Amino acid sequence: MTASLVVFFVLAALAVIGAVSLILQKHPIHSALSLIVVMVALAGLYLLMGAEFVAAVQIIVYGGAIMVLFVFVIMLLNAGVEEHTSISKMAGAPGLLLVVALAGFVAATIARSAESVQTASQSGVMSSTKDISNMIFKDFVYPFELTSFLILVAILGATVLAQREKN
Amino acid sequence: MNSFLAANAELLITIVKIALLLFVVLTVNAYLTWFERKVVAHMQSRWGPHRVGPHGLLQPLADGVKFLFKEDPTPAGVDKFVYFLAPLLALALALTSIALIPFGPDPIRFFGHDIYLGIAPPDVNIGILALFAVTALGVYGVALAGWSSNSKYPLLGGLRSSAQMISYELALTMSVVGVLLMAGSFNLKKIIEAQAHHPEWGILGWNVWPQILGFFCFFVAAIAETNRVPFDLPEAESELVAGFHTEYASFKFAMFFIAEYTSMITVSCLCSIMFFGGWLSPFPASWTFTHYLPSAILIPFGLWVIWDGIRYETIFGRIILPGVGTVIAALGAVFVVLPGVNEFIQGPFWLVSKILVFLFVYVWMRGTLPRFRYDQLMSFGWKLLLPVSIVNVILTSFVILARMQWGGK
Amino acid sequence: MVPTNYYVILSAILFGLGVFAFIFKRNIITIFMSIELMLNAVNLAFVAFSQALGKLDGQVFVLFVIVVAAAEAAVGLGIIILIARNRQTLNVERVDLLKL
Amino acid sequence: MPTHPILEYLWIIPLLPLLGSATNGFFGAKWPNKYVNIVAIGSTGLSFLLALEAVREFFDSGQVLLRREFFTWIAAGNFRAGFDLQMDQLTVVMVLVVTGVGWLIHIYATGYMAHESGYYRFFSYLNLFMFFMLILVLAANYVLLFVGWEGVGLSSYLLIGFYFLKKSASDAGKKAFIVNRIGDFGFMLGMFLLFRTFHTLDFTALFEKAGPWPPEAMGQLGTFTIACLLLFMGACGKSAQLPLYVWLPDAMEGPTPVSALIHAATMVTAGVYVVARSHILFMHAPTAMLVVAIVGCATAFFAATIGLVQTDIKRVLAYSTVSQLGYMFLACGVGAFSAGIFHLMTHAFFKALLFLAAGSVIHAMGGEQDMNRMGGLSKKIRWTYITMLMATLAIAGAPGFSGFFSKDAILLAASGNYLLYGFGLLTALLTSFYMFRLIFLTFHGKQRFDEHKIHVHESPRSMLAPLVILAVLSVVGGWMAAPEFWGGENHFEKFLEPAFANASEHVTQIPVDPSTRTGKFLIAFGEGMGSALLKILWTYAAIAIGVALVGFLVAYWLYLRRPEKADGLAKSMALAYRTLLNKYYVDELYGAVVVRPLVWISTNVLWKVVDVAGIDATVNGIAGGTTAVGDGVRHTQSGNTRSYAVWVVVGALVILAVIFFWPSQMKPVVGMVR
Repeated sequence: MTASLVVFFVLAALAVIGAVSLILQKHPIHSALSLIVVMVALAGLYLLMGAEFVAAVQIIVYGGAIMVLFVFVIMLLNAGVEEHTSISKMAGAPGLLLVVALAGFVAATIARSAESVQTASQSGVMSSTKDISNMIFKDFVYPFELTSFLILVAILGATVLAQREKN
Repeated sequence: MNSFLAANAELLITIVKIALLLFVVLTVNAYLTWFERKVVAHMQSRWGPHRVGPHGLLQPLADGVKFLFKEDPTPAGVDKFVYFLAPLLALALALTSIALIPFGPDPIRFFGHDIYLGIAPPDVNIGILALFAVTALGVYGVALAGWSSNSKYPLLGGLRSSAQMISYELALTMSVVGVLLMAGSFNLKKIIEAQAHHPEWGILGWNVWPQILGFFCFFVAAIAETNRVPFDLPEAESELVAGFHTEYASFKFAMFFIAEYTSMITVSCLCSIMFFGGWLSPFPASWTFTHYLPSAILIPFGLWVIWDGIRYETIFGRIILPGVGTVIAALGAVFVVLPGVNEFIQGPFWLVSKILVFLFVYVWMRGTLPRFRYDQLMSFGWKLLLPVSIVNVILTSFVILARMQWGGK
Repeated sequence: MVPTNYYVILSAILFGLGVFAFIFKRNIITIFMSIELMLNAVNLAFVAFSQALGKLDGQVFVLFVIVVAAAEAAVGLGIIILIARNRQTLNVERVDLLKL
Repeated sequence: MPTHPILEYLWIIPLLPLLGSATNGFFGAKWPNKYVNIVAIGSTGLSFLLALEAVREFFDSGQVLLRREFFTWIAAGNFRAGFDLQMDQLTVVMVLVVTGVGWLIHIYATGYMAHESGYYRFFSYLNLFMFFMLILVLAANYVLLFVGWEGVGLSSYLLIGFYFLKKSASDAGKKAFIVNRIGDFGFMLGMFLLFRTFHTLDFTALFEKAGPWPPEAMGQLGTFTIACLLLFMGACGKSAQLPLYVWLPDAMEGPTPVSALIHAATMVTAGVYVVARSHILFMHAPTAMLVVAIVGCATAFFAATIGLVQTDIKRVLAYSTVSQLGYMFLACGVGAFSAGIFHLMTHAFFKALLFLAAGSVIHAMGGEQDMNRMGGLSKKIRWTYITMLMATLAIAGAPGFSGFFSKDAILLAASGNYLLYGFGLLTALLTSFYMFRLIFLTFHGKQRFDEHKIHVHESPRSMLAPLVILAVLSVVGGWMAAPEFWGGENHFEKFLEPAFANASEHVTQIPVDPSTRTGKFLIAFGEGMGSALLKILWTYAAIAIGVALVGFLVAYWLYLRRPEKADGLAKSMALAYRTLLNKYYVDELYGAVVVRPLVWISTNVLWKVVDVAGIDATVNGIAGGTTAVGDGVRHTQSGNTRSYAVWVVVGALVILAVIFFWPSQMKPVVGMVR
């Protein structure tokens, strides 16, 4: 039970609790807050794994931008407590069943696949930002450029959606 | 007992540091308000606070007391949890961000422990990123406060602040990239050392000169991030009563207050570290005599304080001020006599003085500039600040590339 | 060190919770958040594996995922605002005309 | 600069007409006729000059066969079909005939078509034809030759149907195309067989391989025989031999220059050319040779008989063309390839001339084609008359004229077989008869048309000039192959010697053995002249001349002296007359035997069963099935996002299940991780 394990369990618990509360909360803002908790916890986990840069980006982009956007929208639309309809039949008992099955499968599959790397798990490389940037701008330069294009498109799309059609 | 000490020395030291920092920051905050009011007052040719204590020096204390003892009503229909969470969040994040700032290059040896000035060790790999991460979260305090208090003005204030912060965060981050490129690291210490690359250049080696554009963008964006004039729309008195903290009273309000001033300090620190060489002296390294500058400033100042104090007939004036004066003067004297201490004090001295300058600029701007209109704010952020900072990044990278190509070595 | 398994199982749990939320929440915004949650879970797995294998690809992927998530959030929230404007509701079950 | 520029760039000769065709086709519509003329005549004329230059260089180079590979067109496995052109004596003849006559006819056409709409279209087609024809004759392998072959078929179709608004014209075009398809089918089969046997379709390589093989025995159906018969089938289609001749008479629906160029001078002789080109193969297949000879002879006679009674001036010429082609095949069939080619050339001259003259007549008569409404034109259109008379004498085989020599050579070659020889003579008689009948009906006797309605006028120079040139050619053209005993010597044959290296002995051999009775008789007949051979030759010539004379006299007697007798004759032999008039009812026969069954099958089997019940049913069935499935699945599209979400989960579940239960030795997931 090393210190890192303790930290891990604390953070993991935080994340899971956050996720659960995301589901249980009735008001979107609370859900958003719990999601933020999850993200911060994940960032902590990344730090624990030595992925500093990813951790920082996780908080800056997810916590600092995306979730702010969510909160902003919620405030803008003044979203109230979510109403509890159940029109869809699929999303009832069968949905629940399926979800459980899916979670089981995911867990099983990933676990099985993880067995193979468990041994390698000790190679804790402190990933320097330099290496990551090297990768992005050398090996992954074309995907990177593509993402830039994607973002441009997203901006345009958002703009088009946002502006009210003039009549 | 001793063994316990030995075992958790690091922990203890950290805790002590935190307490110390907390105290310092809070005091500084308190006196920052005094400073602000004074300066603005003089700019508007008023006296400012001068009733409580000499030069109104006890005003902050009074305010603090007032904050603590005021009634704290919770409006009806607020979202309790968030309502309480928001100020805490704001304060906590502000303090965290300042905790990440190194105040001096080299540690104090203390019972075999290296104790750095500042809570985090100065060379965190992703120092600046971590700072940004924390400041990025800062927006929640305001936004949530605005939303949770379940009332029009705060909601508007919250909306504004969140929008404003998202918009200006981009510019903020982009404007720093230039500096990062030049330093080749996120590490604050490295960034500062990069500015001391030519020890003889002194002030000319700082980042402001090559990164003047970046500095401009950064400073403006930073002011916006801290919701200060001329970007204080979230709390625009004339439109939104008091913006996001309209519904807050007494100590919760104080938290917001402190948070704001703390982040001001943080920003000043960042400015001086990023662009003004942090703890570097503006003079060439060879001018060793400049190392006596601190004492040269402190001793006269202390003497002046003594002299100023004894003119008063109040107890405070008679006793305390001279006391403080002697302490200050003594400090100056100590530096002179103990060169080791003197050397050690150089960094913090310069850093603090730079910070003070920036704080003054803050106040100065508040005294002079009118508030932006909301659309102006947005278009300024998106159409001027962001492009300029991006251009800055591009230019910088080109220059660096050119140096790599033809600059040799 | 923490065994990779732990991280991976955690990410699986988070993912499952995300799916659950995705199905059983009615508020569009919340559903959107649950998508983000799933993405995060996947990211966790990525980073875990990359750390386990001592390769950085995983982290790079994570960065890409984050970028994509940002773009997606921008557009998606735009759509949500539009829906809220035209339908005066955020309940997905009330938005089933397959058109704005 | 190569020593033989044109030979190095042989492709330019066919290319020029193609360019002309393209230019006219694309831009001609807007242009005045003048420009179109310049382009069309210019391109063909230029290629004619280039051809001359090429021939000069060819002789200069003194090679027997000259082959140029320009680029590989198809390369599949060991099969190579290149854009290879070759030049040998045979090609020389053909190229000169095609370009020369073609050029003249182009010039003629500028006058003839002057008032037609679609002028540019006509010349575009005509140039296109020139291009393909040149490809055909220059090709150095069967594939490229086949390209030209099909190309001329296409352009012939286009030109026959030039007046496509006239139903008869378009029908004739279709008929020509379809009938040719049948022949081409055989031709392709022949090519395939050849490739299968010799693994190449290049002339040189193929013939080199084929040469050493032993000839097949008479009556043996070996590879050579079958291949040759198949090729000959194609030749039948293209050269209008029995039983595929039916399209040629109808092809007269096209403008007269077309009839002259394509359906008399050049294209229809392509069959003969092919047979001559692959003579080596034919030499190996006596059976095929015999078939060729018989078919040629039969066609010659058959068409001639039909020609006797036709009243449409162009149709008479059409049938005469068929029968003359028959002669050529007869020649090839008996191995006298050079004679066949010789006749091909002379025929190109005088038959083109005849058609052009006929065109001139029609032009003069304002579109009238029925000879019964003509007569007495000789004074009005003197030039046309004279030139046409020359052509008639030539084709009828008047001594000294080109036709005489060529036909004589053929008959001489055929004289080995009494039957062929007899029918050949008979055909010659008929030929001279119907030709003079044509002349008399058209130019002599009293006018059978209304002066005031039809203003008869001589044609413009542009039309007369080619007539004169061709007339000269058809008069003197024969002398280049005048047999020894005519003082001259057979240059032509000598010239073609290398091309028909191993076929020549057939021609030069003594046609009949003096020891036999006929031999004796012949020798007796030709008393008092040189050697036995000469006597015999003389005799044959005399017989030919006599036959031609008889034909002339009969025609004279029937159509000038006692015109009523002709009708009386027709009445007295009504049945025969009607049969001939209706061309032996061949078209009707084909209609009954081939066309009707085909139509029936197409309607009742292919359409009602295969198409409706088979294809349509399948297609509709698929569509219907899709619709049904869609109906079933539609209900999942509730528009409720949460349901969709569940479906997404289902999909994910499936994928995961696949991954999970994957055969463990593969373990895709682990593979991914490692």
